[in-house]
Amino acid sequence: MAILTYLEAIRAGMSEEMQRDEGVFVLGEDVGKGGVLNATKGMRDRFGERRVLDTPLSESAIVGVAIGAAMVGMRPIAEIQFADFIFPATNQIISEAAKIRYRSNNDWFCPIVIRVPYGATGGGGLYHSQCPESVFFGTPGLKIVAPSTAYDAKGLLKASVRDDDPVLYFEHKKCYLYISDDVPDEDYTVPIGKAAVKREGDDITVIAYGMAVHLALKAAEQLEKEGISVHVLDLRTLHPLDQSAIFEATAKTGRILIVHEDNKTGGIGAEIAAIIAEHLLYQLDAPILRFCPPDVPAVGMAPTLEKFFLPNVDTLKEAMRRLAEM
Amino acid sequence: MAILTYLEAIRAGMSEEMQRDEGVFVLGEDVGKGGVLNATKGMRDRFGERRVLDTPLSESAIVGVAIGAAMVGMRPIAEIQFADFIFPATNQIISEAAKIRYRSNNDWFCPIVIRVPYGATGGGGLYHSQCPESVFFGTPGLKIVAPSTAYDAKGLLKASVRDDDPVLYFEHKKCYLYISDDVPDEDYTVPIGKAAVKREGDDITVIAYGMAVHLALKAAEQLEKEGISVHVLDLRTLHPLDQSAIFEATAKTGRILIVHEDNKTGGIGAEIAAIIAEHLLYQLDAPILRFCPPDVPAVGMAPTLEKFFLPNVDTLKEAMRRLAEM
Amino acid sequence: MSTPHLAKHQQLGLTDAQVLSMYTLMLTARKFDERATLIQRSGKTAFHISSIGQETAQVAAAFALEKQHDYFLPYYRDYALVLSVGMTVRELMLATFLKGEDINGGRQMPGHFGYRKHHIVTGSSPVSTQVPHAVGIALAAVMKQEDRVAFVTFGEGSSNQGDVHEGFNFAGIFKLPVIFMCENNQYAISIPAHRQVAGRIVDRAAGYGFPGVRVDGNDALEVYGAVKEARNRALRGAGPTLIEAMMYRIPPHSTADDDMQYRTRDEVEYHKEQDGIESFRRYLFECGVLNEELDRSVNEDVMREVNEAAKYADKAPYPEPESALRHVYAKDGGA
Amino acid sequence: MSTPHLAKHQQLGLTDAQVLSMYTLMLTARKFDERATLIQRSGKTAFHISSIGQETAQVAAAFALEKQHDYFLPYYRDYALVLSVGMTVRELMLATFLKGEDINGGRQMPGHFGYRKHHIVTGSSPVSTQVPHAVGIALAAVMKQEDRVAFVTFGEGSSNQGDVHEGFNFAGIFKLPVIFMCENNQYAISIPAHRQVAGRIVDRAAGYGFPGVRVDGNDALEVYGAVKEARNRALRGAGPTLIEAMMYRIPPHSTADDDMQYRTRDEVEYHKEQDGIESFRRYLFECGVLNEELDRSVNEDVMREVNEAAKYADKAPYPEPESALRHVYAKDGGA
Ligand SMILES: Cc1ncc(C[n+]2csc(CCOP(=O)(O)OP(=O)(O)O)c2C)c(N)n1
Ligand SMILES: Cc1ncc(C[n+]2csc(CCOP(=O)(O)OP(=O)(O)O)c2C)c(N)n1
Ligand SMILES: [Mg+2]
Ligand SMILES: [Mg+2]
Repeated sequence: MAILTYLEAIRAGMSEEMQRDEGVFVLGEDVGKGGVLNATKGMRDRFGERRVLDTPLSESAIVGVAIGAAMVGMRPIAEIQFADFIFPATNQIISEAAKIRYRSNNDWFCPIVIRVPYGATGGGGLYHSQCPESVFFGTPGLKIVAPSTAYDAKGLLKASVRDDDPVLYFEHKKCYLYISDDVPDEDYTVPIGKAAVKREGDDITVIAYGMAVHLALKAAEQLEKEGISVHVLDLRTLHPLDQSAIFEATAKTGRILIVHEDNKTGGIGAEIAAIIAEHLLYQLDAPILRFCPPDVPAVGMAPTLEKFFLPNVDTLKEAMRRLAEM
Repeated sequence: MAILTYLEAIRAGMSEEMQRDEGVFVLGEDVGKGGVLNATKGMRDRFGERRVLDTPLSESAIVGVAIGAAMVGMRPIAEIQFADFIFPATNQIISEAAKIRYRSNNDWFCPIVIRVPYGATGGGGLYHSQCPESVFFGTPGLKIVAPSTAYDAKGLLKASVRDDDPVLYFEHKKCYLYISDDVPDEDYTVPIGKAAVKREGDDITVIAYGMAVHLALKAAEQLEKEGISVHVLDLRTLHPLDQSAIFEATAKTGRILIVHEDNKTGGIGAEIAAIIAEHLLYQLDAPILRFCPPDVPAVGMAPTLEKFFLPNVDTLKEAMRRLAEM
Repeated sequence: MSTPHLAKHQQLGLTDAQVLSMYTLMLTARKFDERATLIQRSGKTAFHISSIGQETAQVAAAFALEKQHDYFLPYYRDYALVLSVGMTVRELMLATFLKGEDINGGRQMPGHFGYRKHHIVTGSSPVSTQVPHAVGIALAAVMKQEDRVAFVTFGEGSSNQGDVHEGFNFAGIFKLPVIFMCENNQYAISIPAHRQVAGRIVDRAAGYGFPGVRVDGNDALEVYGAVKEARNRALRGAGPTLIEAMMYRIPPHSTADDDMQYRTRDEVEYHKEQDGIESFRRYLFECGVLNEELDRSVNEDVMREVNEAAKYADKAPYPEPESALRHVYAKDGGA
Repeated sequence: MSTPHLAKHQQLGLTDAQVLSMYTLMLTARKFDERATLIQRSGKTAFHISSIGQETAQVAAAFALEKQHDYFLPYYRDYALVLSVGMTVRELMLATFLKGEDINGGRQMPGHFGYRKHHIVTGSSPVSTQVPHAVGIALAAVMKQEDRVAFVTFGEGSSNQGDVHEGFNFAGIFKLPVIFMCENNQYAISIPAHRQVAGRIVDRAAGYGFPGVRVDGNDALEVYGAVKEARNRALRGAGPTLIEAMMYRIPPHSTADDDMQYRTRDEVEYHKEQDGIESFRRYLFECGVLNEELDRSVNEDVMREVNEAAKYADKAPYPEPESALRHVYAKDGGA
């Protein structure tokens, strides 16, 4: 057991999987030198330039080539340099990866992992901060994970590599160095499709993923002093959603606040609210609230704009208080 | 006033706008001969091959070129041959069209219309039947419309062309010939952002768009004989949603069923359920239900598969009855 | 040094039995295709997309490759290709009729191939997505140090998708064992090639540092030679080749298309006369591989196979409705 | 017929005043860039992406085009280009400091240009999306029968995006008045061009039926001549031109990059010596347009402008927080 940063945990997950299975390899722009965000640092020295493959600047080809390799037995991990640049690969992800097993009636399948560094870190602006998970969320055939801790980052990375279907692995860039926790040296996986209760509480339930989980935990800690007891559920997997964990967490308090950094309309929070309103309406003691950035195209670069856009502990606490008092 | 098919209404809308404004032109694959679905039939003869422009087989270029032209004063209407083939253009739509006004601080803007023929017509299979609207729904900066009648088809087409922002115009292929109604000869528009009550009722409210509106109306008619009175709201615009119309329709009955042909998880129904659960929870007399195809990648081609996948009047009636009795 | 005693196909390393088999497969594809068109007209099926005019090049290419060893990434007109690498007419008919026994479970449009056993990689409708897949398969072959190539086809209209360019560049950089074959049938639905393709497709290869070869797609032996050479190049690590096979789409784009809206009957008739199957037949007669009697029996065999396949597929049951829920993910049991 | 009495720039139709102005703009861009780098190091700004080594070609290209008439679709290193077509150093500094008065309201990363008044079309980070836009602008010019060209730039790494290929083909078919200029600075972040680009970019033009020209991007007059010719071609309806301007990215990719991870100091030093500004300066001395005194005063003017701009922008206020809600759609007032 060691304390690793979230970023180290991702790297450890990739490295251990490459060690375990010859078929696993990493490809993407600048991954050889370690990637622009250091996720693959040192890996080329260890595994060689074939298995830590610098590709041309072509996201559609990165994903398309990964799909081809995966269909004949490899286990590619494709890195998209920033989540904002995943869109040129949309056709390969939605028309191809997601549908290969289904359309071929289980004759072919496509075990790729696409690593997608997302979210605002400060000073990233419109095109280095986006949260595009909702674009892919409504696509059956894909799995989507979004760890918030180093432990989950490694465990979900390994689970994603071993999964026989395409997984979008959303790693929040702000977590990279900001989040550290205990990560076992031994092999373990975190199952895809399972949420985790991060804090037990009785008054209100916060459902979140990625960086928002840490905001929620901090806010919860502070609100405890005000006598508000907060239950926090970390989704960990976005698709398929862990419905039973969501329902349990809902039933616990009857007051739900969903928090994410993606803009509100059409975000994953909408689906969570919808399944609660469908299945647990009578257990609700208050409207289902969502706390998310406003519906603008993306976060502005100037510090004032960014601060206004992003959720923070204070604004989140306010929303939580409001819900507790409803 | 004349009775037009939905398809004729779209064509009339385009033709009248081209007549009115020299800057309006149509571009896309095979649009010259009339398009593979006949939407632009006869228009090349009338407006010339420059303004009914056959493009190479490149969706990203079709949208990207339209964006360029729009930024310097043209009003392009780009046709995507089938909605299933919009994904290569995702980057141009989400990274560019949606963000041009915002990122330039209102210095530039992008008045394009992208026509997207979507939905199952029978025998289209996985890649000629999709409903990809949810992929674009969570993108501020875009507008999305989805008419269900010939009247709205023409009025919304004209409103889209005149709108100063990018509009995705989702036209349901099944409506093309199946739906006909009164369409004025005079110039009129249907405002973007306004839903329409299609039927007044007291027991349950159905919220739908596109073909699902017609299923709902038929089902409502039949249920009336069983003593169930159904209120039907046609969204017409998907983004921005007409919140006040949704809330009124909700308040009317307190029992909500959302119907769409896109698969359930992550669909537009989720957002509708979420805003109701946020703003009108206490007016609900029953859980918010969604009636949509199962979460599989797309509809299968064999008739048995298609029938199983698609909502129909009978299965919809069942869902409506269930809700009425809840 | 020329070997005057050998027929042209023998000089290329093809046996008499092989060229006869090539001829048989071309005919099989043609007859299947004609039948599928008739079946659609009769109302029994919703849709057919035809390969008539393209069989020669497809069969020739397949024979230059290794079945169940190389990987094949066909596009939707490649009936003759998939027949040549292992699919049966019955299987094609099951797909045409969308029956449950179809390898794709009746899910896909006809012409959307996929058959792992035969290394036929599953395809979709959005054009050209298969091109990067082929590059990825070639990359995997290099990584696993296997002596295989990936062979991928696409239409000339489809060559304009970004994925083709990205695939070319990727393959060019790593000198991957992939063969790109453009079946230039001169139309993309209603758009003639000159309004669809700026420049010549074959010339695009040079921009990626690998050879481009234009061949007469109606000349089986020319196509065979070009693909064979491309395969050799690929296997010796010299990288990809682009082959542009010139041909003509004889039928309308699909059964949903009326081609008289954008071309003339004369133009079509002219190209019908260039039919590659007919000229291959003449060649086989000339070099004594085929004669009237053998030809008749080949034709009869093919017709019998097509008849039986159509009858079988017609009678076969549709997929179970609930099967629509299966195989979204690895573990069975629905979405 | 040669005109031996005219200096090279005069033969090309450039006056002495114009080349002096070109030199001034190159220097301005260079000094702006050096200052912005220092400002970032001082911690006052988060990020800078530099154009050092690319100014010569950018200024030269701009001078071959018509300000506020032609359309400009720069990529993120085109400071010298946007200065040459009308932006001021103060405006660039306001963008660097992300201040409210910035034309983009402090929303965009530095280097993401856009200025309708100057026909500088708004750009984004995802590379190469501007290429089809340029084609669309050229199409609009043809439709409106206006004598304009669209001029678009992109890096050699970015040339591998599908959008570039789709844009080339589209422009090639309709012979549109667009000039594609690849600023080949030999790196895409850490990847050298030979591992990024199969073949040569300039050779790709032939595949789309239009000319490709490779020029020395450090030779202002060569670039000017090529762009001028491309513009003439475009305006007489002969279609697009691809210009590949060879240069070298002197600084790291951005202030977030450590280039010593993937190249050597020697390599960088070698290329510093090829600096196009320096050789243009020598040329101007040789033909008598510039002398030590004039050069000193030009340098002083430039430094003064940069100093004042930096001071002004540093003091200017950030955008109002709530302005984040504005301009999602046409009507004001938030999302
Ligand atoms: C991305 C995409 N856009 C549009 C279509 C619709 N479509 C199907 S076939 C076709 C023409 C293809 O032409 P070509 O590549 O020349 O192949 P051919 O049909 O001539 O064999 C088009 C536009 C599609 N399948 N995929
Ligand atoms: C679609 C997309 N993918 C990745 C990136 C990240 N990125 C920014 S610049 C760059 C390299 C660009 O290289 P090149 O085109 O040669 O331009 P240069 O920076 O050398 O001027 C990359 C990969 C991006 N901006 N857009
Ligand atoms: Mg074709
Ligand atoms: Mg570069």
